[in-house]
Amino acid sequence: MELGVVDNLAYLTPEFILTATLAGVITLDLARPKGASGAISKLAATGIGAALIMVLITFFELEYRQLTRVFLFADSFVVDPFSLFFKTVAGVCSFLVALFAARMRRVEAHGTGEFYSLLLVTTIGVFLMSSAVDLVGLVVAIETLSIPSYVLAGFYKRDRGSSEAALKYVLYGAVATGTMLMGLSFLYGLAGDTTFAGIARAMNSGNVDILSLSIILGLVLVGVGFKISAAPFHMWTPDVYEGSPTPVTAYLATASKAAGFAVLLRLFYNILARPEGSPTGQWLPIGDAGWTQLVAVISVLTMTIGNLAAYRQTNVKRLLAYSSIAHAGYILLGFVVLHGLGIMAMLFYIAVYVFMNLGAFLSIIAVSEAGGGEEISDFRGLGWRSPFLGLCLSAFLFSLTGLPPFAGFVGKAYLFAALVKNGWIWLAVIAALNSAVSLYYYVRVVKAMYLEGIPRNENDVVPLRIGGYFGILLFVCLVPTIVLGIYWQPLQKLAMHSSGVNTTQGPGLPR
Amino acid sequence: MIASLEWFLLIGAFLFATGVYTILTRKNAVSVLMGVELVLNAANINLIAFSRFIKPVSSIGPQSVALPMEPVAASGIYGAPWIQGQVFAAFVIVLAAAEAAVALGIILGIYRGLGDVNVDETVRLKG
Amino acid sequence: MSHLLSLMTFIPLLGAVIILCLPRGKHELIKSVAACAAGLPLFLSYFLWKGFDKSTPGMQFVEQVDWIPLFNIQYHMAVDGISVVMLLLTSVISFICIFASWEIHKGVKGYFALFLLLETGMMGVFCAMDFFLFYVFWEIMLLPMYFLIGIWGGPRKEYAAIKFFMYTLVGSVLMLVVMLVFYFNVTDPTTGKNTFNLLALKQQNDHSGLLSSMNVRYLCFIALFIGFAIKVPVFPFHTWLPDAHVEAPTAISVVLAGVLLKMGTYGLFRISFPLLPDQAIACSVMIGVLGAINIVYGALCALAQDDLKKMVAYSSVSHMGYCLLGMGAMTTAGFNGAMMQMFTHGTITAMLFLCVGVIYDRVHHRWISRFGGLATMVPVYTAFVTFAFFASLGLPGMSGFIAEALCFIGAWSNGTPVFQKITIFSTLGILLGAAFHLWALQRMFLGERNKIYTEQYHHVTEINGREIFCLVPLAILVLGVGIYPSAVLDLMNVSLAELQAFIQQYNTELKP
Amino acid sequence: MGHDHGHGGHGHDDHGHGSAGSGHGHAAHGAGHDDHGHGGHGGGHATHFRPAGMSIGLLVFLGTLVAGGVFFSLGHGGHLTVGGAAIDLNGLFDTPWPALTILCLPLLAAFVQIFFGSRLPRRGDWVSTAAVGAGLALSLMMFGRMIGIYDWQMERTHEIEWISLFSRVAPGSIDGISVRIPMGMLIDNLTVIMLVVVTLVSTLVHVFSMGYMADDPRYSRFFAYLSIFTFSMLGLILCNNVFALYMFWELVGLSSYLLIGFWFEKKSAGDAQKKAFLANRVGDIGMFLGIMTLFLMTGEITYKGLFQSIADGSFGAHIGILTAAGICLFCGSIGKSAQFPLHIWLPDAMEGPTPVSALIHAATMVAAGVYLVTRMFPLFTPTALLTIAYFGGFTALFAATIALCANDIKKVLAYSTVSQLGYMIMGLGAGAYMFGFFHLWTHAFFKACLFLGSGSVIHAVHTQDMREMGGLWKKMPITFGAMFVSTLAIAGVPGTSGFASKDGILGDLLFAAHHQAALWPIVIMAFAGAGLTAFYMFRLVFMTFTGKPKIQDKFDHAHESPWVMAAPLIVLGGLALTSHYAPFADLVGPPKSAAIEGMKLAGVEVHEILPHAAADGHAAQDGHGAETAGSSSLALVGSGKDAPAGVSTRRPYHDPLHHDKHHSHQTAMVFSILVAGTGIFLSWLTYQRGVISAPKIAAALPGPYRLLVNKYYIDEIVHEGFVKPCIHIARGCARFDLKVIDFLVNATGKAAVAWAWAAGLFDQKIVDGAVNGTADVVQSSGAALSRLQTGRIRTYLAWSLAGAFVVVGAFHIVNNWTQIVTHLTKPAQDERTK
Repeated sequence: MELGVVDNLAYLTPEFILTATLAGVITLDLARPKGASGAISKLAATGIGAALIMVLITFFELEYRQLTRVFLFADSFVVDPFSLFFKTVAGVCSFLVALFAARMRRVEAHGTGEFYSLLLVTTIGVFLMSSAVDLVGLVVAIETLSIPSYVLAGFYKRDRGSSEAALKYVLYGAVATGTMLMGLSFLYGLAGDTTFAGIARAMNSGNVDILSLSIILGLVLVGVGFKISAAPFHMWTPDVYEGSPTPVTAYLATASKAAGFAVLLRLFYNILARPEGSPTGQWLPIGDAGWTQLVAVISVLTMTIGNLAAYRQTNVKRLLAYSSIAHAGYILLGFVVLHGLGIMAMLFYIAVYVFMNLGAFLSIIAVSEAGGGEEISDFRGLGWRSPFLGLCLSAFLFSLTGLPPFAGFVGKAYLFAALVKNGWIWLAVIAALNSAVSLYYYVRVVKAMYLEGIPRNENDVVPLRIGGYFGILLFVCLVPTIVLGIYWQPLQKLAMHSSGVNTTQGPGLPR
Repeated sequence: MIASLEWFLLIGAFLFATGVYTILTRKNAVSVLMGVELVLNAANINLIAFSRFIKPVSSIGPQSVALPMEPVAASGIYGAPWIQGQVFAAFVIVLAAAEAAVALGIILGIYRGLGDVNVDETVRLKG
Repeated sequence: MSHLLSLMTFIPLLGAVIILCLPRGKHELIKSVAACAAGLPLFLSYFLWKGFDKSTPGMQFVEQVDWIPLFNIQYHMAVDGISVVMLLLTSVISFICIFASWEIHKGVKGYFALFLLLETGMMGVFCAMDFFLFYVFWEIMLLPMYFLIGIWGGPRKEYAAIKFFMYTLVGSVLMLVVMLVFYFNVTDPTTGKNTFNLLALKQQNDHSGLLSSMNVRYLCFIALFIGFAIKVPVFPFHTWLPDAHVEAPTAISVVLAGVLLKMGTYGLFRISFPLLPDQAIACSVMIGVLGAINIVYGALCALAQDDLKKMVAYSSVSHMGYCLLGMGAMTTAGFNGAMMQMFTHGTITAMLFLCVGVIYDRVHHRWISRFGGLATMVPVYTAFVTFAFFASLGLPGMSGFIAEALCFIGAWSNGTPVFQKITIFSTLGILLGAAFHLWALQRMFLGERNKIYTEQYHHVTEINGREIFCLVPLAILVLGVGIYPSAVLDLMNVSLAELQAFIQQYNTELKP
Repeated sequence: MGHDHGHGGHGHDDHGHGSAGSGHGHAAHGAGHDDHGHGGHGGGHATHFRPAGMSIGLLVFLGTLVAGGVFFSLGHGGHLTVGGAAIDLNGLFDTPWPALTILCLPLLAAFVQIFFGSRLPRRGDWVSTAAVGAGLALSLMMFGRMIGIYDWQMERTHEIEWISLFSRVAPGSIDGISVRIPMGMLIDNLTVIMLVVVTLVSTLVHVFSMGYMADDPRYSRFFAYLSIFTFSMLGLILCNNVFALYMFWELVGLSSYLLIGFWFEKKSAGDAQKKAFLANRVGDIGMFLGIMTLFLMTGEITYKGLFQSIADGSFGAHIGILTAAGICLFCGSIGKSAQFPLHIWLPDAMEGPTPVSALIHAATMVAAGVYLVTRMFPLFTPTALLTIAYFGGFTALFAATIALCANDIKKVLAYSTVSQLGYMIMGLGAGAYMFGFFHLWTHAFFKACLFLGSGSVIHAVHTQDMREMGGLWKKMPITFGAMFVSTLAIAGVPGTSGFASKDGILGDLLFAAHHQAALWPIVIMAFAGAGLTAFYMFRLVFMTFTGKPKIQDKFDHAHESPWVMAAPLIVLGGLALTSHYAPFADLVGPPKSAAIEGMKLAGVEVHEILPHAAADGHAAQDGHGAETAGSSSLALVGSGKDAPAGVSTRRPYHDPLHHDKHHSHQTAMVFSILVAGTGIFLSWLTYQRGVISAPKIAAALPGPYRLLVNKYYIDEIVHEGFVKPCIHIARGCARFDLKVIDFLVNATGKAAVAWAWAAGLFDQKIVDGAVNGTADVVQSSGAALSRLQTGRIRTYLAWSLAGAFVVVGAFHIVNNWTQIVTHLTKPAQDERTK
């Protein structure tokens, strides 16, 4: 095997750009400790933007060269549409979060440089996670994401909530990672290889011992479940989401979660399943092991717990935390079906989820920057005081509920479609009912905004000005939330194109 | 008696169990962190043990791993399969250190704020 | 290809967008724009009516373009006899409601924008011939409805709004699942692809895949039925209705009762029956029984109400029962009766709610027992209420009678003993319907003035021109259709006959 | 065309005619009586006419008769010459327009009155009156034409498509018609006679109301309602199918409702109108079911089609269904004609203005039930007819007993109406088809007269209680005269119209009873009822008009009513004496029982021999049998249409059983004169001479007396037994709806949640806390979840590690499930294989 085909390194340009930006940010921060925050945030955002553009260019590059995928570092990383899709998603998240944070006074007060350098590292971590196809690379990538996010969670150093969130996050994360490592060690022992391709070869070659597999599955799920906050590994989520700085929460709920799903898909669809024929068709579990039922149960638990617990919440961030738990449950639905359509639906949903969820968090940021709070009661009459914000937040929340004509509906429809296609009707019904009852708590926010605190007179309204900057950002989130609910063909095409998760099977292996 | 794989695995399992026990029973955040280290080291022991006894064969199962190794073609960046485990372990050690450093930093922050690092006291965020 | 249906559907949406761009304070301008945006579809509906070919059950005014080819979702709008009636009704009711809302002062801009959005949704539901498109329109209605009840409603508006929203959403997500089941298990014979095209879904004689199982088909029917039953609303799912009606502002009650309730029965006609004819036959008794329960139970509940609006709301429950009775009968007369009832109830109940709104606007309460002797004070208003009440209790010469009679004839001519029992039981509704209307009429308008609540009489003024303007077209419709019902029946008759014949193919116990 | 001419003639002189008050429809022809109109009343109502003796009354009556005669003879002649052009008056029947004009003029008048009434001069009373007067003129012309044609099978149908629903045998097939409901008119002798009854009484009541209602603030509204009623009633008579019949049936109910509650400020009026409508609805439900059954079995909705189809055996051997359908239809009559047990509304309906009582609740609308039975006669099976006869007979006696003890003058008349309607229905049920209908005709006039007379009395003394009247004959001779004559008629004194018709019924009844023993109880009831009628009617006359005034003050202020009120009384009183000269026997003829035809066709044995059943066989052998025999099977719907227009083919009906019946009629005459005489005599003894003391009898029989005074407690029974429980059930339902259904539906969600959390996590508080609403339930489970979310990181970790453990175990079980199941079920499988 050749090490370091320099040619192929070009496919890692986005990561390089991020690294370079990271260096730049640190330098800038060190050079001008005070007053450089504007420049730092601009630099970071530009860097992430450039990386995003490079990701897209890479997409076209692959397409142009008619390559299915490119392996790097001797099979331990891969650049393929699947990873590029997640990189795009993560890039968008980081970019938007970077822009959110740029105007936040509290972030500035706690050190812009630190924030952005940590953000950049996590982004690199996410990028690597989506590309990793080797256990070692995977663990390194996960930690690259995790460790800075622990710090980010506690970024408001004097803030007790933030510190507590960080402590919980780090302890939970450490235990989860440790447990997962334990599982991965068994996997290595079972398969005798750390590359996914190798493991898959071993898995496909004969009888799989169910006990070993179940231990591995159990342990690995702790780690991955922690990342995507699936029940019963979700419990850190509300606390950490509530305590962390809002941009960080937004980031954790979107990019970090997306990365978790990338890993889940990559790991399970490579080593525990193989496509029956075409990867866009039916998949089979290795050794006919019924792990899908298990994941189905987890998925039901996750969405139900998320939805039920959200009912009582009074803090919008915490409410959205539970909502993000529920959404992890929904996304897992696509994972259960072992079908190309399911993968497509997951990717599709993750893409739209990012926009609507970021939009929701951004609305919270906008409100608190304009002097509001994070409790639902602080949102009373907001729709009248700031019509645009109210409109946007309502749209995001209804999209999260899954109502047409918003993108969230289409995403859910595809997830359900994947279920129905493969005969998981009961699961589809449960999920559908879950999404219906989830309306109740989303609507509580909307209710507070519009149905409460209605001004007697139109002149009595005390306007809440969120400013043009946040307005534009909100609009940026709003556009895809609505447009993708009306015409989503391109995104579906992209998701289908990117659903080639398996790197060990199928046509078009590069070497 | 030649130490077979099972022994190493048992030690690993024991370490893991100890770690978990520590994590679940200790109130002190630092102690919990130490439990985590135990867990990580249990994984390390497994990795090293597997890399010693591994035999990549077509059929995998408990009976096959105890057989003497046969060299096979290296398939990853970290070299031959028996090397991979060790490399993995090395990475884990490094990551554990980094993690511990960050965790300790955070715990320190908490200590500064609360004057205590009792994990049962950090319950402001709940419900 | 004519774009009439698209125009009718999206002109209100355009109006809503224009209103959103107008400055907040210009109330008159906003209202005028709204009136135009609702009036244009009404104007266009004339051409729809004129251009509609009554002699064929086929689809007309078809617009069919690919929307999401990857999932074979189409923008497919068309009308047949079943939908054209509903479409006409919608355009009339919506237009009237704009004027019924003229006195809204709070958040005028939002109100009218949402209302027009609602109209788009309603129109779309009746035009859509693609299941997915249908579903989208179906759900689009919910959002504006929630806000319209929730912001402009009565004291318990928040509760009512969310109850409406939740109930309907639970019903519709079940429909979503069934829709997907159909998509994946039926292929369009012409293209060989999976399809959402309702016409193609209908054409399957033997189902494949999951749908080949009787149980799955049964469950699908039940799920669809629950979805539609909540909207109708059918007996145990009806509890959202009194709350929503009571709390909603007048115009919204009118739309809710006049158009939205019909979507449930329309859905049964458009989706449940054609797609699952064998299950429709199998469940026909269930539908009939539920219809009978609706009729009698709704009327009994109405009898006990002291809140006029709640009484009218329960009368809707009762009246929609006639639809179910007619549908369950699976006869042409029953189908025609059910559709007729949908149309006439739309007009009559609109009148009723408008009348309730008139008195509520003046005295700000609706307790029947607190009134008395209004007839001497406000004779014209009394005349309108009496007219509406008699129309509602099914007086011959008004459209309600024709509908009820056809439903009964349809149910009776089903011929099975069980349906005869159901019908006999349902006829109680005729009596109870008369009872609660007349009793309310007596308590409110006749007799002497209330001795305790004398203060209110200072506020009682005669019905004004705008209100009369809203009521008169409806009254003319009620009377006109009552005298010449074929004007409506002929529109839908052939389509319903075709549908009935289609369903009866699957009747294994067909009488020789 | 002839009717145009007649109508036009009225149009010009509307005003004069309306206020003249000297009868109906004569004004245009200037018979010399309209001087009262313009001279006396053109300016207003204040001027009262002073009574000038019976001679003037006679003059009025004769004048009216002449005026009516003009129209009558116009029609009778067969053609009319206008400006040299001869107009064939067969067009009266051969085209729909005359009948449509009669029907629509009142409707038009109603619209005019509702929208412009109060703005018109004289508040528009002339609009309504002219409309119905024109109708009367046309009706009389038709009546004349009918006599001119003199064919008992005369019949014309005009119909248009109204509703026709297609159905298809298979998708895409050719449309067939499944439900066809035409709208049309059937004009035969029955119709024409009813037209005359309705328009005549209606016109007179309109005129009467001009005086009676003069001071009412809602004067124009009253006339509008009257017009609506007239329209509905005419529609009921003219229509040619049961569906339309039902529609107009309900519409007359509406007008009755509106008019009973005309003085709605009174609570009792409001109660009464509601009661009337609802009681009628009860009957209507039965009627509707009957219609539907007939429609289902025959697929026909027109009278003709129905009878034809039944005669052709569409019911086959299902005679029980036909009987049931007939009885169901009769339910409509029970409601509308106030038969026991739905009679309760009619006495209460007296809350309405008295002209209304006369028009609607005595002469016309309540007779609609009788008309229904007459019209539908061919489809009643013998069993159904027997049932009908029993209902009628019982009601006749039952209502008469209540009338004995009533003191309210209008209530007495109301119960008398119920009783008389019972007679008619009993007669029809017993097969006295012609006489039953004949009694409708005679009764309409004398009962209208009695009511208008009572109105006149009430107008004079301002009370309805007979105990406060007395000796009024001196003050109001015209009223007294008219009422007395009518009382003679109703009591069945020979020579009066009432005698003719009632005796006819009794005679036929007696004849039928000879053939069918089950009718004997009815015979007894009928004769007992006749005696009671004579008694209580004379009681009314004696208490009101003779003897000493009970309250002097009221007596002193009493006065004869103005001419507009008196004239109708005179006309009706005259008719009470003369109306039986109409050639009913020749023109109404017998019905042919389609039911029995059908039964014979189906081979069902007909046990009961009823007169009409015997008659139908003879009908064909009658002199004109040639035509009938040629047509398919039904005499009623037979060949009348075939007769060439304009050619007078006189075909009177000759009852083939005439001689057989003769004996029965003679017996009946003797008996009826006897019982009537006894009744009158006892009444005279009691109320005039005071020989018998009514209070003493009452005291001697406290139980029966209380029973009668309280009208057998039927109202109470209905209220306690039906109305109250219904309201209780309704309240129960409403509460149920509010509490239980809402909760149950929501509890489904709750159950799901409870189930999910049953394993150790279920919190008792969920049960306690969840009272109402999914929201609450879900919130409670949310609370349970929140309690799990302790904030303690160690708990979280424990959960997650436990989760991992469960995953391992579950995975293991899931994947070995097949093995486990096989293991567990192995014995069973082994057994099966064995």
